[in-house]
Amino acid sequence: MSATIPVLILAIPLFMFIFLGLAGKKMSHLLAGILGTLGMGTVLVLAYYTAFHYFFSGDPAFISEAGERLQYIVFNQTWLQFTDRLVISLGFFLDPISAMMLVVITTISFMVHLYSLGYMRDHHGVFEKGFQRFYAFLSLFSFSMLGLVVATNIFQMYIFWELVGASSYLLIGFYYTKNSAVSASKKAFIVTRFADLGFLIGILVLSFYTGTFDFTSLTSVPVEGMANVYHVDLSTPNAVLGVFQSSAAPMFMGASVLTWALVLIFMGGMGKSAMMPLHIWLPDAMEGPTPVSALIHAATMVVAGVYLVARLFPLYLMEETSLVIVTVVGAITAFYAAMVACAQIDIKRVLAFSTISQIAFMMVSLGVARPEFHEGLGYMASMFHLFTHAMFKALLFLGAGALIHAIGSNDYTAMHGLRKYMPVTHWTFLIGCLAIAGIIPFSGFFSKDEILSACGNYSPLVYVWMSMVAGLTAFYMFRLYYLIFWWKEHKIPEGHHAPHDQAWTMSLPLIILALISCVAGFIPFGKFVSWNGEPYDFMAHFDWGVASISLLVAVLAIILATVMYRKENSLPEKFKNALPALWDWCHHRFYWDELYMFITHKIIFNGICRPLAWFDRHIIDGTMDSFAILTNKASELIRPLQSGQVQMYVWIYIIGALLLGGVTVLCLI
Amino acid sequence: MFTNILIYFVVIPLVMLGLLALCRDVKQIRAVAVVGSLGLIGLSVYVLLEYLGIRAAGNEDPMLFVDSWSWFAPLNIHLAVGVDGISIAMLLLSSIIVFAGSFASWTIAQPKEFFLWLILLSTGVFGFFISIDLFTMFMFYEVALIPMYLLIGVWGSGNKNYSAMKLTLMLMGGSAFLMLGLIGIYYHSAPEGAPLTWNLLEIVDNAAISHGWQSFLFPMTFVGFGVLGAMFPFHTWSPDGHASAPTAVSMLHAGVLMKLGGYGCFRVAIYTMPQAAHELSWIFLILTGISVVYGAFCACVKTDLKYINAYSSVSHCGLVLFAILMLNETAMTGAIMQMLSHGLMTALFFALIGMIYGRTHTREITQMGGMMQILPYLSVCYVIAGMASLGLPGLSGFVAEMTIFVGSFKAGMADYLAGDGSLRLVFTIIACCSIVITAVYILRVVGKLLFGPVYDNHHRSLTDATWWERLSTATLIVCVACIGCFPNFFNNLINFTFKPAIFSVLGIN
Amino acid sequence: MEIKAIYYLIPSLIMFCCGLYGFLTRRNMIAMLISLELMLNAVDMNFVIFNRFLFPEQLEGMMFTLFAIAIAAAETAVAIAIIINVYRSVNQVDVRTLNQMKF
Amino acid sequence: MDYSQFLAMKQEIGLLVVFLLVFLYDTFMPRSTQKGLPAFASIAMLLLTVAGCLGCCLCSCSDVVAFGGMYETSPVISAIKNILNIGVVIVLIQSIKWANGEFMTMRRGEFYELLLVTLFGMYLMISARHFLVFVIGLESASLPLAAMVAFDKNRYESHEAAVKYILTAVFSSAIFMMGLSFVYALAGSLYFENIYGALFVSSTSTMLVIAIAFVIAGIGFKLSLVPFHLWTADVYQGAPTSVTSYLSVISKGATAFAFLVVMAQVFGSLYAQVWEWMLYALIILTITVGNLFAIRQRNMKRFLAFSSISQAGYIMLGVIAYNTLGMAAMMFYILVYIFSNLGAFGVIGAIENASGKVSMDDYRGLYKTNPRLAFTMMLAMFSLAGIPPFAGFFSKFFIFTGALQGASVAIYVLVLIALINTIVSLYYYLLVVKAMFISDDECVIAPFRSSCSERLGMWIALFGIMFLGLLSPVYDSLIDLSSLSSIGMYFIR
Repeated sequence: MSATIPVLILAIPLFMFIFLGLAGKKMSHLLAGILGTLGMGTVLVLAYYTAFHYFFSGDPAFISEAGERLQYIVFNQTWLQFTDRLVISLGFFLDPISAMMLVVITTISFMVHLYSLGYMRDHHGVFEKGFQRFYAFLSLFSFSMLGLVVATNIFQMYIFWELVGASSYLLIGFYYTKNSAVSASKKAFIVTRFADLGFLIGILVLSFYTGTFDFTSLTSVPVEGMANVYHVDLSTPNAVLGVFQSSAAPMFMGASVLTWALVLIFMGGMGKSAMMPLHIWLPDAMEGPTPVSALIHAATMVVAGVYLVARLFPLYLMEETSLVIVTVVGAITAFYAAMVACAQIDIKRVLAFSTISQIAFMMVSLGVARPEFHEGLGYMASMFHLFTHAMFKALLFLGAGALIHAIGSNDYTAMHGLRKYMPVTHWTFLIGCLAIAGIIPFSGFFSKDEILSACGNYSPLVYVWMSMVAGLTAFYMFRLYYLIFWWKEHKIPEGHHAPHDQAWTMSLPLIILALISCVAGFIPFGKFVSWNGEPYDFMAHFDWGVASISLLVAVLAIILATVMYRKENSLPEKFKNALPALWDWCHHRFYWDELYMFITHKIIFNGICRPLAWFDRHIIDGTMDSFAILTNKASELIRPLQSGQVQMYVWIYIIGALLLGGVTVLCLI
Repeated sequence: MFTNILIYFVVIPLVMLGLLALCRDVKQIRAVAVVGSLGLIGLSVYVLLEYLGIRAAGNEDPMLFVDSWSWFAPLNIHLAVGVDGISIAMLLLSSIIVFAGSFASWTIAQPKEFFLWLILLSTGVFGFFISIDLFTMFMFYEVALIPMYLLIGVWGSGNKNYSAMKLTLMLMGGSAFLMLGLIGIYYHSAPEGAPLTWNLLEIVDNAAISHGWQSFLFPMTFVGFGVLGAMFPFHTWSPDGHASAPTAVSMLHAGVLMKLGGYGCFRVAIYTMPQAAHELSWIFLILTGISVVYGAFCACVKTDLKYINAYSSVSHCGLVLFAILMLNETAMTGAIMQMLSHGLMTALFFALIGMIYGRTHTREITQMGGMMQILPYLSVCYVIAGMASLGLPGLSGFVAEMTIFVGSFKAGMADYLAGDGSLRLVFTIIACCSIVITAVYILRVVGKLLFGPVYDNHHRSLTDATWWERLSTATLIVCVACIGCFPNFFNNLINFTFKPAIFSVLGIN
Repeated sequence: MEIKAIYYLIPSLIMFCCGLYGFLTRRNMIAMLISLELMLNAVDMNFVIFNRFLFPEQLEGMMFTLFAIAIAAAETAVAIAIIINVYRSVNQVDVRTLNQMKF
Repeated sequence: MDYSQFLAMKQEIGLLVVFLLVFLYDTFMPRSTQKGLPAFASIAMLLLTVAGCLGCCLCSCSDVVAFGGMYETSPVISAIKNILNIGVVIVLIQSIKWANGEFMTMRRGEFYELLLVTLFGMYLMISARHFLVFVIGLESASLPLAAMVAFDKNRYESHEAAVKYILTAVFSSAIFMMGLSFVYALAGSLYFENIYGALFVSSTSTMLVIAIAFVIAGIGFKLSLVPFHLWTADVYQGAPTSVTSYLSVISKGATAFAFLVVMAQVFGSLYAQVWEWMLYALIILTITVGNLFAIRQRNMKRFLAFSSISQAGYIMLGVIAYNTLGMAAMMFYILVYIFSNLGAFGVIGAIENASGKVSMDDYRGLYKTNPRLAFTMMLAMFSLAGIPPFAGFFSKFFIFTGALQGASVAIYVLVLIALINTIVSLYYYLLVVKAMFISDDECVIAPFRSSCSERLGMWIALFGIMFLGLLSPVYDSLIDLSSLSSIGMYFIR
């Protein structure tokens, strides 16, 4: 296919960013917003066109006779050439997952653009300060995210990886006069930066051995069987497999360098996808405007980590260890986040932790994916869950945004019983909850079920663990739902008029996303996405046993939530008092932030930086100054020589002359 | 003599000096400064194009526009000029920064004297970059050093006497070692019987410096230039110096002068004494590796904007020397790009700091806050500069650092696999860590200075950038973005032309 | 017994040392000048002795001595003049008081 | 005897003629025209210099030995004499204003006569090939100076300086001649070449070493090498500024060259065994101690005294180099040093004449009141400190290059020490610049217009500072001369 459309997909948001960034101040708020939205709309259309073209055109470039979907590089422009082999190029990479991501990103992004037209103004319709800047940043983010998913090589991915980090920094810190927002943005950037350090080193290791950044060379799909599951196209001088199995690749601390590379790269993913222990930035990131949270911190950027692992999945397959690590990290994170989500007051925090937990689901399912189980069901499942989760989590966030916009507070304590006042929000939010809880027939059910069965294939332990997490998910979501919409009558503070549904710009996205969440489950996802491109009908692997069990768990959890939170009662209190420690730990997110504070401030800042600075000023600089001081001292010392007494002068003269002679004599004889 | 284009890099500043001496009022002075620096930019661009043209024609000489006029015949001292991609890059950088600098000092006190010294300084800089004769190189080097004393002393702020004296003396101390090293090189520049020479190319061709002498002269030269490159134990002049220097001088000094160090280390020390470079590089690797993280850590706790940037300069320039010492093509390319990028962005930083200081009369970040609401233009520029310096893709810093890391990691792994110890590898990893620390201190400053509520209500009355300030900063930002977006152009410019040098350096390992 | 050079050299050496000692210890500038004269004369004696005993065939030493005496005279003259000047201005000739300029 | 050999002494004779003219003018011209004397002397000297330079350039006179081998002249020697002449011309021009001061009316002539006589003595010193001539030159170069130091009667410092100078000078000449007597005893002659022939490495004895030490001490006294330097500061401070400048450049330069000649032509064969190490120690001492003292000085003349001490150390590098490069570099250094130092003294003299201020503290903020003077001073300081593009840089660079030619590691160390000392020297030269340019407080020296003679002197000095280095022919010709000279063949290590 021609490169025009892909180029436009990337170019339009970039242009919008520059244009709105430079000229935004000159134009009216509304105009800027509409321009941004229109731009995103165009991108949406183009992206859909591209994706459908890829999936359905049947173009031999995209799908082989065997019917397996192929990787296709639309264009690839050399950007920076290190050596004749090691090249960073910017390109456009089409394969099932990137096409899928195109759809997801553009959809959510467009929804958010639209939504923000309503959200970013107060009740009197006055636009917020920096409205144009907001849209500029949104465009920047969309550009970076799109660039990330269509990366043709791992370094391009890294480049846009950094860019999304930066734009998320800018958007979290959008309310830059609020100190909390500023520090949150700083935290987000630095934590992810730290993770990216691992990513970078991983890339360096990988590229040193393979001599290439290209995904096509690194991960070309296998033709048949396990024998050559991993083979680099022969254009690469030394095939990756060969390299890593050759003795040239040493073991390092008991693991092969490939494992190290993969783990380090996964570290980058952990940072972006807020896996433990690098998750601490995501809850704080909720300081940003809610649409931003919906776009960046629920739907798109945070799944970049999952996307990265999926992208390099064939490499990960080579190293069992790395996949195990992925699984373990994912499983722990999922449980941890779910626990914490049960004890949060701030509704956005609850959603944030549920996001972490859900992404952990995807990670786990990647970790447990093996070609031998249902052609790598887990891979497909995680992509599927990524897709559905993006939709319903965005829905939930936007709903929360609507609530916050109406109430003016993030805490459910200020809400309670809003169902009568805000029906649209109520229903859409409910749909979102059902979807995430995994109730048939909503989208979440299918994707989560796939994941669970993949876990089941892998090991029963993981299966039980993850089902438990699934139950927790259902519980905390409905806890949230009830506490917002039921619990007790909403009391309107005097002077305020009753909360109501927001403008159509805000409601429309909710409705659309709700619809998608309802139907998305029935997409035969396996037809499009599979770990090796061979389409298959996943209903064939649909395990009704697993499905019913997970459904049962979810329902039970929901019932529990209903009992506890539908009507105002003392059960939660009792619960809390029964296990105060548990509540505290969950409420304080297991004190991770405090730990980090301690490490960064006490140890690094006060323990390293300050002493170093002192050392520099006093020791190093002191030495330099001491030279000067010593010189002065010396001149002070020899001052008496110049006593002004002639006879003294002559003494020194004669002694000098005699010494001169005498010493030489001694040396000679 | 005047048929050679390069000589005009010295002629133009000299003419400017003459005109400045004649100037009567500030308007004329500004006119001379602007026209002259524009002329320099034009000249360097012209040379760049010419150069690319000749290279495209398949010319493989190590240097182009080579020309040499005998000066002190008995010592075989020539006024020898010639450029390759690196020098051209440096020339571009210098001319741009001179341009920006003259706008940044638009309303300086005693403009006549100020610009006289400034232009004299840039004469030295340009002369240094075009000359390939060790003597003339050294002469121009020192010409560039001395005006700093008066520029800081007279127009500086704070503890200026101390800083100016310290800076001058430390740099002169460096050049003392340097002079010894250069004369030593001269006396061993040719095999027995052949005429001795100061000419770099001939020295490299002769490759006559015996092994023992190399291991004595290499440290001399490297330290000599390293002092100006703010190498670890010898960097302390830079924080004080920058802190007290006036804006344009900080720009020129951090932007260009510190590059003289890196350039010299590469062009003289490593270029002429590769063997010693190979054997002794480990010492300096440790030192420079330290200065990379050390500078960054120190920057984390400073509260004076200029100190913060001075230390970050220590860190970044340390990275330059670090990469040069990797003795591998990619890393060296990265080093040169880092010189470019650091030159531009640090100049931008100092320009902005100067402009903010000129308004608030304080550089303490604890005394300021919420500038974004008051000085939006300057603040946005500051954010951009910060992003460039913490290596955001699309801006120059990222390209340079990545090139360096890829190259030095390659060198490190090569050593490691060859069983030559893992020093390079370890220090590469350590250097990589600096990108995180950089992020920390940059964001700390940005958060404290620009964001948050307004700290001091008196600041609310401040006015945003004037047109000349906008021009000065915009120029630099555009250049930073250019390098960041089209790195391969510069990469090829440096890399391709610098193969001969690389071969001669790596020829012996 | 015939007379050896050493018999002359020792007195001249003693003279020189006396001169030196006097020059280093006396406070009166005139006395210092006299000590200087002693030293110079010791030098002259040396020349004469060496010429007479070692190289009797030519008279270089003698000639040098003649000139040296003249020079010594000139030096004394100038010195005296200056000392008188000083005396005019500070009314005394103690060398140790002349230490206004020091360090 | 053959009178034609007087033709060898063209320059000496020329100098005598100038001397006689000045003398006659002083004696027989009416009182009213006496004020013209300084100008007259300067012009006469200028003519002599021009003639000398032309003669040096045009007729390539070869080495001539005259008067039974007591006197020698050669292109190098006439070159150094011309260099001295140039310096003298500048000194004379700069001193015109001072010499026309009212209290000079009685002794205006004497000043010039004495000065010319000392110059004549230096000529002899340089051309001497026999120690008798050398001693005569030495004495006639130093005795009249004592009188000149004592010149302004109504300043006490002048007397004290004169006393210190004359006493130490006579003492050192006594030591020097003592050394000579030993040499005579060992060599049996006072002819340089005879001594050179008579002294061998094998014949190194305690007496000889002591003799050499005494000779070095005697000459080192005039060069003010540490530890024979102690008179310098007081004398420079006490003497009238014109005399100080003359002392600091001319007599130093002449003696330095004479020193090289003597060491090479008399003790050349003992270079490595005996006196290289003596000189090595002396150089380190001289440079370091000179610098250390200079740091603390506030009086400009005293300050320059110490700076000139350390400069002497650098000049000696040209001797220890012991090769033609070093010799040429030394001559070039002397030339440049003359210009730089006279530039500085010109400013000091002008300011002293106008306001009587000589303290560095009075120079604070001079740039605000008298920018041109301050600028001249700064360039002089930079040149002395060896900052390009001023001449001082080149002379320093060349002298180091000369010293390092085929040098042992020891010499490398020596040069490194010297280089590190340049930093210290830079420090105190910058102190002056700082006082004039940077310090903000009000200047006590009111703006004034210096007399045209002073300005002329400063312009000449400035010209030298600016262009001597950049114009390579000067240095090249010096190299040619010294490579041709007969002294070159003594340079055997």
